[in-house]
Parts: sequence; structure tokens; C-alpha cells
Amino acid sequence: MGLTTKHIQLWLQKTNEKIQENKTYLTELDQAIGDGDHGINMARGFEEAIKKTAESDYESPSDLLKDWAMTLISKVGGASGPLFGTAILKMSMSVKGKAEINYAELTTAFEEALAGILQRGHAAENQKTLVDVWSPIVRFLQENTAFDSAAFTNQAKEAMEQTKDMQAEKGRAAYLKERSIGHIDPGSASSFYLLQSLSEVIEKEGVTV
Amino acid sequence: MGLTTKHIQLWLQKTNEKIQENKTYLTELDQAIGDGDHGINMARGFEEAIKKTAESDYESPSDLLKDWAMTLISKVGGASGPLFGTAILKMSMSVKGKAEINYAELTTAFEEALAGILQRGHAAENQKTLVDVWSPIVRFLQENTAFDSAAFTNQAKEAMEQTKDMQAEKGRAAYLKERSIGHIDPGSASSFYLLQSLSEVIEKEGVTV
Amino acid sequence: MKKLINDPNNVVEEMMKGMAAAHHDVLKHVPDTAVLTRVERTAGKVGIVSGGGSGHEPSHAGFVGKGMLDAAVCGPVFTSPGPDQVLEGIKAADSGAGVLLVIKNYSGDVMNFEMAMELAEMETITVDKVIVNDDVAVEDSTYTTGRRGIAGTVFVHKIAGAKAETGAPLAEVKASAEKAIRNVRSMGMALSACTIPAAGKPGFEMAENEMEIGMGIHGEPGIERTLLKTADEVAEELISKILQDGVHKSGDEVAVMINGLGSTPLMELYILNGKVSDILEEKGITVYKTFVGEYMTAIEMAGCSVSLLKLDDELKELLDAPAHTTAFRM
Amino acid sequence: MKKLINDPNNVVEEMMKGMAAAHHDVLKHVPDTAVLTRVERTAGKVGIVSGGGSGHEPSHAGFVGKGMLDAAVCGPVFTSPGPDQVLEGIKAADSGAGVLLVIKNYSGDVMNFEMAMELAEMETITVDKVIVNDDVAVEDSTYTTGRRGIAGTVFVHKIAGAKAETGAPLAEVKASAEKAIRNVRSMGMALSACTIPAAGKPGFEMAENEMEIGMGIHGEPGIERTLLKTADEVAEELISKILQDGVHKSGDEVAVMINGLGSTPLMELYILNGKVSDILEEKGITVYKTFVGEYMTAIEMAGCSVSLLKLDDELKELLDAPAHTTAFRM
Ligand SMILES: Nc1ncnc2c1ncn2[C@@H]1O[C@H](COP(=O)(O)OP(=O)(O)O)[C@@H](O)[C@H]1O
Ligand SMILES: Nc1ncnc2c1ncn2[C@@H]1O[C@H](COP(=O)(O)OP(=O)(O)O)[C@@H](O)[C@H]1O
Ligand SMILES: [Mg+2]
Ligand SMILES: [Mg+2]
Ligand SMILES: [Mg+2]
Ligand SMILES: [Mg+2]
Repeated sequence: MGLTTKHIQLWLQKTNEKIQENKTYLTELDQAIGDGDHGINMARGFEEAIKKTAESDYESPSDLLKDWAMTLISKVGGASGPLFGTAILKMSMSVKGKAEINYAELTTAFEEALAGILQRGHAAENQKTLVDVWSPIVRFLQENTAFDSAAFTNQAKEAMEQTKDMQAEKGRAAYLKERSIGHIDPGSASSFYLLQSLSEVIEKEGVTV
Repeated sequence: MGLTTKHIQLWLQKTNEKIQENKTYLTELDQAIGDGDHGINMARGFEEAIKKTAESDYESPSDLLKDWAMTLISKVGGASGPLFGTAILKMSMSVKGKAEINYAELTTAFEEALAGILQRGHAAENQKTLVDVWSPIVRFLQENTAFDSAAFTNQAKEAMEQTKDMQAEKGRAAYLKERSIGHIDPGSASSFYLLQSLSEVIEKEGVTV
Repeated sequence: MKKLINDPNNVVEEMMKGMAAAHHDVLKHVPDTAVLTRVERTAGKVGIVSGGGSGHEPSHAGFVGKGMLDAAVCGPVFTSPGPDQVLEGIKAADSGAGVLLVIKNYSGDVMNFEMAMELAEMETITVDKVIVNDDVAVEDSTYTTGRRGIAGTVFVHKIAGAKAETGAPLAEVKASAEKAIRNVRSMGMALSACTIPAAGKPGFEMAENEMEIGMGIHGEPGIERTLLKTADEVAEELISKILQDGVHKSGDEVAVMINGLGSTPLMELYILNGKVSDILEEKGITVYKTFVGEYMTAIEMAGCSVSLLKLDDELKELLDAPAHTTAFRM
Repeated sequence: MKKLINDPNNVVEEMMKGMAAAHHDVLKHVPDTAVLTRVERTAGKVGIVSGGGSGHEPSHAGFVGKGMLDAAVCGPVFTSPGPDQVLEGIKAADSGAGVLLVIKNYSGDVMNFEMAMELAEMETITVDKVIVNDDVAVEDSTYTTGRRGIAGTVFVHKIAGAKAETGAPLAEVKASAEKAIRNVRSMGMALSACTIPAAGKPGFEMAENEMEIGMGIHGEPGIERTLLKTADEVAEELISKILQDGVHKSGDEVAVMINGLGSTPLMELYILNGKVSDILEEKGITVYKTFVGEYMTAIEMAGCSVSLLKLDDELKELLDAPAHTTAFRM
């Protein structure tokens, strides 16, 4: 069995838990090289997404992803709202009509999500943004044929950690130039929580993708 | 020989020295129960008085006292400017026409100075203002017949210290009500420096009043 | 002390210079004085002069201009200017119809302005005065110094200035100003202290979890030092103390001023106003106009004051009359 | 954190409420949105919408009113509002002649406002945009995020708003706004940090003897962290960096804005202006008008920015045109 609506719901819940737990940490990352609101923004948006998606019974992963995405777009704000919102929205569009999502479909969904992020943010790799987590993770999915939870999480974590040594060229951290080096990019950190949560759901629920 | 123009000049100089030396202390007294500018005000005014009176050769104590007074009135500002200015101005008027000032004349000059202060400030004794130094010192002069430097200084000091236990009813300290108790009144402290300086000049110069 | 200044002993002079440079269409500096005066004079009008210690910007020079003050006298920080400077203000404002001094009730201000009146009379200028004492945080007593003048003074400037602009004689201008004084009450609070530049350190200390209710505009305390409260609680306390004074009652119409003391963000002042407007509605008091911003500050103190001015037809008309100053526009 | 608030998560809603209550003659809150819009509409006029994160008060809602903005969208503190709220602003501002968005150049603002444009187009509202990037503290580069929009944005609001008020079509309003953007340059500095209410602690730390030159309005740093300098030195640095950009030259006429970031006393801003006006005179640049005050703040940050807008006849006329907003009056 691939990823079902239920698994998407669990994914959202787990991500939300991690975001709420790490709200202060994410905000501190953003205080170091941005304007210090990233944890607050993500926590507000995910809390609202939980509330919103609790209102309905969803027929398909796509429907659930859509409400999740639209809530992020509306409630996160800042740079991360449009970016995370667009990513999830593109996934929703990508898996439209499917009751379950298999590995190939998941890979395509991530490809589309990344394309959405790139189009919205006009950022490229190595500019110290969440692109630096999403790009490697898409390559990782493309290079494999089945989901390896541990390896997936590892890849995401490594990518996030690598943003530490980069000099920012997009987003607020870019104003710091060299002074941006030495700090993990906040958007990459929350991207890691999102990806780690997906990985945990797939492993714990015995999803076969 | 009584108090001459030269002695008045020395009095002003000595007072100025003490005010400048204790500028921070006077300001701190005013920070505790006022608005924290008393030392600044007095230091500015006395510095200007020194400058102003250095410009001319004075014929009489009265002329010198007048320029001293007018400079204080103009440059000290706040509550203390009109009060110290009026006090010195009244002295100037009181000793008009005299080349030297004897004990009786000095006593009268102080009486007039106090009257000026009372009329200007509408304060009475025991309201924790400089009146609480000037009133006892006038009584002290009235009760004696010759100037006793040590006793004069003592009397002024004691009067100043007694303001510590008073509750303020005039000036900014009045807003503190009970909380004004326990602090020396700033205007009384600078009055003490003025009186102590006079006493030192009389003693050091061997003035016979 | 962290300030964007050059020389702590020169702040007032440099401020006057920068202000005259910025607003030469509205005000000008009278050379060698502490006076900023109107550029555009209304001939034969009663002159309105205010002032006092500096550090309360935009008070008072920010209210110089058509419809408000004719001259502002800028003393040293928190220190009333001497009578000679007030006299310069009176001279600048006089155009033959006499001058009204709007004085805030502090010993220093009252003494210096009164001495200036005596000097002006010697120069045969007709001068009268009103003394503003709107701060209900302090007990009203004729025996003590009495109540302080705080931000409500700005309403008095507006009313007196508008009345003078009608060409009314000095006695009538004074009567309108006195009506405004009778009808205005204020109270303030503070979250932090302020630093007189020449003193170099804060006037007092307040713990991270404390506030002072009833704070004056020079850091003089008022009613109590308490633990930090919410904006809603602060609104309740300030308004209830103001209303206790008995001037503003159900059925009355008022103008409201939510005044920032220097470093309180406008956002916080508006949050406070949200509650103030609810409370007044509840009490049956109609808000005719609300002014939110920095009108009378205490250098960089964090905190605010609330002022209520009870209005009648005359005061409404005078409040609404045009004013063209750098800090108050109608 | 010492703030006069109720709930850190509710500051923007409560601010909007208090603002609408205070200024119901000028602006109103569109229910269930983050939008404050004009009460008095000019029919058939291009609508001007701005906004972004809150915490910059009076930006942007303080500029809603006749002659400036038709709607301001108030995001969470320092966080651009989402596209749905910007769309609400567009709808509130639209009266059939199209809408111009004035966006400050930050990734978040640009993305959210652009998404809103896409949504508006789906609802067949004509929308165009200009992006303000006046901050010379940041390198101008198309590869990176590029320059930030800071206080110079207020001049763009004024120019666009005045042009729209003439009944000009969207393309012309946009052209005037873009001319203002080409002609305006700014730079800021800070003496202290600020605290986002929901974060509860300052965004960064600065030692008692330090300042940051080139500070942005969200606490993003710019050029360098240096030892405390005098107001004159700061004026020199800000102006020289602005002039280096080559837009303002000897013989030009400019409007100057000395903008306080939140807790800098007006006195200090005027001291700075004294020097700024001297430097400009020295450089042969004529000051047409000067604006001193808080126009675009960073919550309670201490510091300032200086903006210069080069003027031609059109811009002068538009700058001088009437504006009736709560924070900008002409
Ligand atoms: N142009 C961009 N493209 C991709 N990601 C971006 C871009 N700009 C910013 N980001 C991401 O957004 C994060 C900041 O999000 P957040 O703090 O919520 O928004 P804001 O910067 O508006 O305050 C950054 O850490 C970065 O990962
Ligand atoms: N009404 C008054 N009568 C007599 N002395 C007064 C009166 N008001 C204030 N003072 C004196 O003035 C002193 C304060 O002076 P200063 O700090 O220079 O002025 P300000 O209070 O205007 O800041 C007080 O300590 C007190 O001695
Ligand atoms: Mg951020
Ligand atoms: Mg004092
Ligand atoms: Mg004083
Ligand atoms: Mg942000």
C-alpha cells in the first residue's frame, strides 16, 4: 500500500509537532541571519493547517494537500508561506485523482514541488535557501527506486547542515553577506522537519513506497 | 574691614568650585527625588556667572552681586534659577551704595534674600526646599552679633541634613510624597555650598563681620 | 548613554538649528535666543507663547504655526528657560494685542514665566497667563505644588491658538484656554526611564517586570510602582483615575489623546486606544476625535499618557479650526 | 520583553481595531481581513495598495487616506501578509480603474504580492506593481535579492497617491511611481535592537558602545558594526553613501526625510537634520522640503534613516498635492 490520505494527515501532524517543538529554535536561526520570525510564521501556519484539515474528511491525498497548502499560503506569510505553500500545492496537483501514491508518483510530486519553489523564489542552489534541501532530496529520490527512510532522512539532514557553510544570496540573510556563513538556514531547517516527518510516517506506518 | 567687592568675588569663585566639584552629586540627589538636572543647572549657571563677572571691574559688592544674580536668573533655569537668582539679587539691592558690608548689613541682606525666595517660591519651612536652609541661617544670623565661621557652616550643614527626613510639599519632590523621605533636598545641598563658601572666605580672608 | 547627538551640552541649540532648517516655511529661530517663532504672522492677533524644558519634543516648538503657538521657548533639557528667554518669546509673539503664556504647572516654569511677565510689563507689553495642571496622578492641593501639566497642555495650545486666530481679545483667549484647562485631565505611565544627555545616565531604575503608574514627563513618579500589566489593564487604570476626578461624565463628548512618551511604538498606543475607546463607550462618553502619537514626550521614555478633553460647541469649533504646525495639523 | 500589549499573538488585530476606532473619519477596517481602507473614496481613480509586515507603524496604514493609499494590508509583525489578504486589499482599493501595488523589495513581500496579483487577475481586476528598493546599504544586484525597500517608500506612496488622485490611468500612475523609485535613495543606522512581540526577546544584541551602519527596518544588518559615532559623523556617512549612488548631484533639488526607527527622540532627528542640511548645502543640492519624524519604524529600535528624493516639476507638484492621512498631511 502506498501513501494514502491517512498518511498525509499523519505527515502534516508530525510536521506540525516538530515545528511547534522547535518554534523557538527556528526563530533563533532566523534571528541570527534574518528577521527572527521564521519559527513564529511556521508555527502559526501549521497550527492553522491542523485546525483547517480537522474540519473535513478528505477523499484523497490531493484534497488534503490542497487545504494544507492553501492554509500555509494564507497563514504563514513572509517568504516561507508562498514557498512551502506552493510546494505542497504542486504536490496536490501532481497526485490529483490518486487514492494512493507510489514511489514514482512521490518522486514526481517532489519534482513538481521543487519546480514550484524555484519559480516562485527565483533562487538557485547554493544560495543558502530551502532550495538547498529540496534540490538534493529530489535528486536523491530520482537516483533511487524505493523509499529508504533512514537514507532519506540522512540526505535531508546533511543538506540542511550544508547550508551552514554557505553564503546567502537570496532572502534576508543575503544582506549579511560573509556574516551569513556559519548559521543553518532557517527555511532549510523547517524543510528538514517536513521531510523527516514524511520519512517517519512511511517507516512507522509500514507504507510501501 | 567688612565684606568688600573682592570678598564677594572670592565667594562666587569658591561656590562655583564646590558646585562644579559636586555637579554629579547634586544631579544624583535630584535624580532620587526630582528630575535629575539640579547639578547640571547650577554648574551651567555658576560657570556663566564666573565668565560674566570676569568681564568687568566692579565698583561695589552690589554691582557684582547684581551681575551674579542676573546671570543665575538667566542661565540656571528651572526652579533653582529664579530662587538663587532672586536671593542674590535681593542681597545686591540690600547692600546698594555700600563699599563694605558689616555684620548687621549682612544679616539684613540675608533677610531680604530669604524674603525674596519665599515670595518667589511660595514655600514655607518644612516643605523640603532650600527654604529649610535659608530660614534657619537667617535666624542664626539674627540671634548672633558677630560672624562665627565654624558655627555658621555647622548651622547650614545641619539644616541641609535635616531636609533628609522631611516629606516634600513643594517642588518636584512633592510628587513622591512619603517616598521623598530619606533623601537630602538638592536645592538645600547647593545652598549649603553657597553658605559654606561665604564662611570660608570670611575666615580665610580675615574679614571682620 | 546611547544617543545620536554631538555634544550633550549642546543638544538644544543643535535641535533648534535642525528644526528651523527643516521647517523654514513654518518656523524660524530668533537669533541668539532659545525661541522658535512663526514665519507667517497673523497681524493684530493675541500672541500665544509656551515652552519650558526641552526633551518633550514635539512639545513645544512642534506646535508653533498658524492656529496654535506664536513662539516656543526651548529651555535646557527638563529645565525651564530663564525669564530673559521667555521675554524674548513674548516679544517675538507680540503684535500689539497682548500675549498669553501657557505654562505647565511646575515650580520652575511658573517662577520663570512669571518673572518674564514682570519684565514684559516693564516693556509695556500686555501679558497674561494660564497654568495647565491636567495630571490627575498628583494630588490637587493649593498647599503643595499641586498637579503637573502634561500632555493635555497640547489641547490648551490648540484651543488658545484657535481662539486667538479669530481675533478675539486677550481676555477672551484666556477664558477659552481656562475652559480647556478646566475640562482636560490626563494620566501617564512608564515602562522605562530616560536619560538627560548632560547627566549621562538614566534618572531612575525600573526592573524588567515593573512599571510605574502615574509617571510624569520628567520621570517624576506618581501613584505606584507595580508589576507589568497588560495594555487593557493600563487603559482601565488610567481612565478610571481620570473619570474619578468627576469632570467627564456619561453623556459628555470628549477629545482623546493617546500620547507616547518617546519610545513606545505607535502599535502599542493604538492597542491601548482600542481599549480606551471601549471603556468610554461603556461609560456613555462619546469620543468626538482621537489623537494618537507623540505629542509630549520624556526624551526616550517608554510609556504613554491618556488625556480627555470635555467638549462643548465652542471647544469643538476651536479644536476643529485649522492648525498648520509641524506636529499638529487640522 | 517590556511592551504595552495584551497578547503577543494578537497585536496586529488589536492595533487595527484601535486605529480604526481612533480614525474612523479617515480609515476603516474591512471585517475579517488584515486590511485598513479609506473611508472617503475618489470614484474612478486608480487604487493604491501597500502593506507588508506590521511593526513599521505608521507604515503603512498611517498613509491610508485622500492623496495617498487606498488600502494597507497589515501582515503579522515583520512578516508579509499572505496573498489572500493582499487580494482583499486590492478589492477594497479597486473602483474599476485598476490598482497599483507598492511593494517593498523583500522576497516574502514580492512573492505574496505577486501571488495576489495572479488571484486578482483571475477576478478580472487590473493590477500592476512597482517594487521599491531605495536602501543603498545593500548591494544592487539582479543575482541576489537586491536592495531593500525602506523609508523612501513613503515618498513613493505620496507620489503614486497624488498622481492617482488626478485621475490619471494606471500606466501613468505607475510611471510616476517608478520615477519616484528611480529618484529616491535611503540609508539607515541603529543604536539598539527590537523585539518581535511573539519572539519575546531582541532580534540581536549590540554592545553599549556600538552602532550598526546600514541597518534595515527588520534589524537586518547592512554595512558595518562600528563604535558609537556622533550625529554629525552619522549624517556624513549616510549622506555620502547615498550620494555615491550617483542619483543626486550638485544643482539638484531634493526632498529629505529624516526617519526615526522607533525610539529615537525627535530631538536627535532634528540634530541629525541640522548636519544633513549643512552637507547638502555644501554639495550644491537644494532642499525643497524636509520631513522629520517617524514614518517607517522597526518596532522600538533606536536609530534613523535618511532618504533623498530628487525632484522635477512633476514630482514637486505631486509631493505638494494635498494628502489627508493620519501620519502624513499636506
Ligand atoms: N527567494 C527565495 N527562494 C527560496 N527560499 C527563500 C527565498 N527567500 C527566502 N527563502 C527562505 O525563506 C526563509 C525565511 O523565511 P521566513 O523567515 O519565514 O520569511 P521572511 O524572510 O519573510 O521573514 C529562509 O530561511 C529561506 O530558506
Ligand atoms: N517652590 C519652591 N520654593 C523653594 N524652593 C523650591 C521650590 N521648588 C523647588 N525648589 C528648590 O529647587 C530645587 C530643584 O532645583 P532644580 O532641580 O534646579 O529645578 P527643577 O525642579 O525645575 O528641575 C529643589 O531641590 C528645591 O530646593
Ligand atoms: Mg524571517
Ligand atoms: Mg531638577
Ligand atoms: Mg528640571
Ligand atoms: Mg519576516
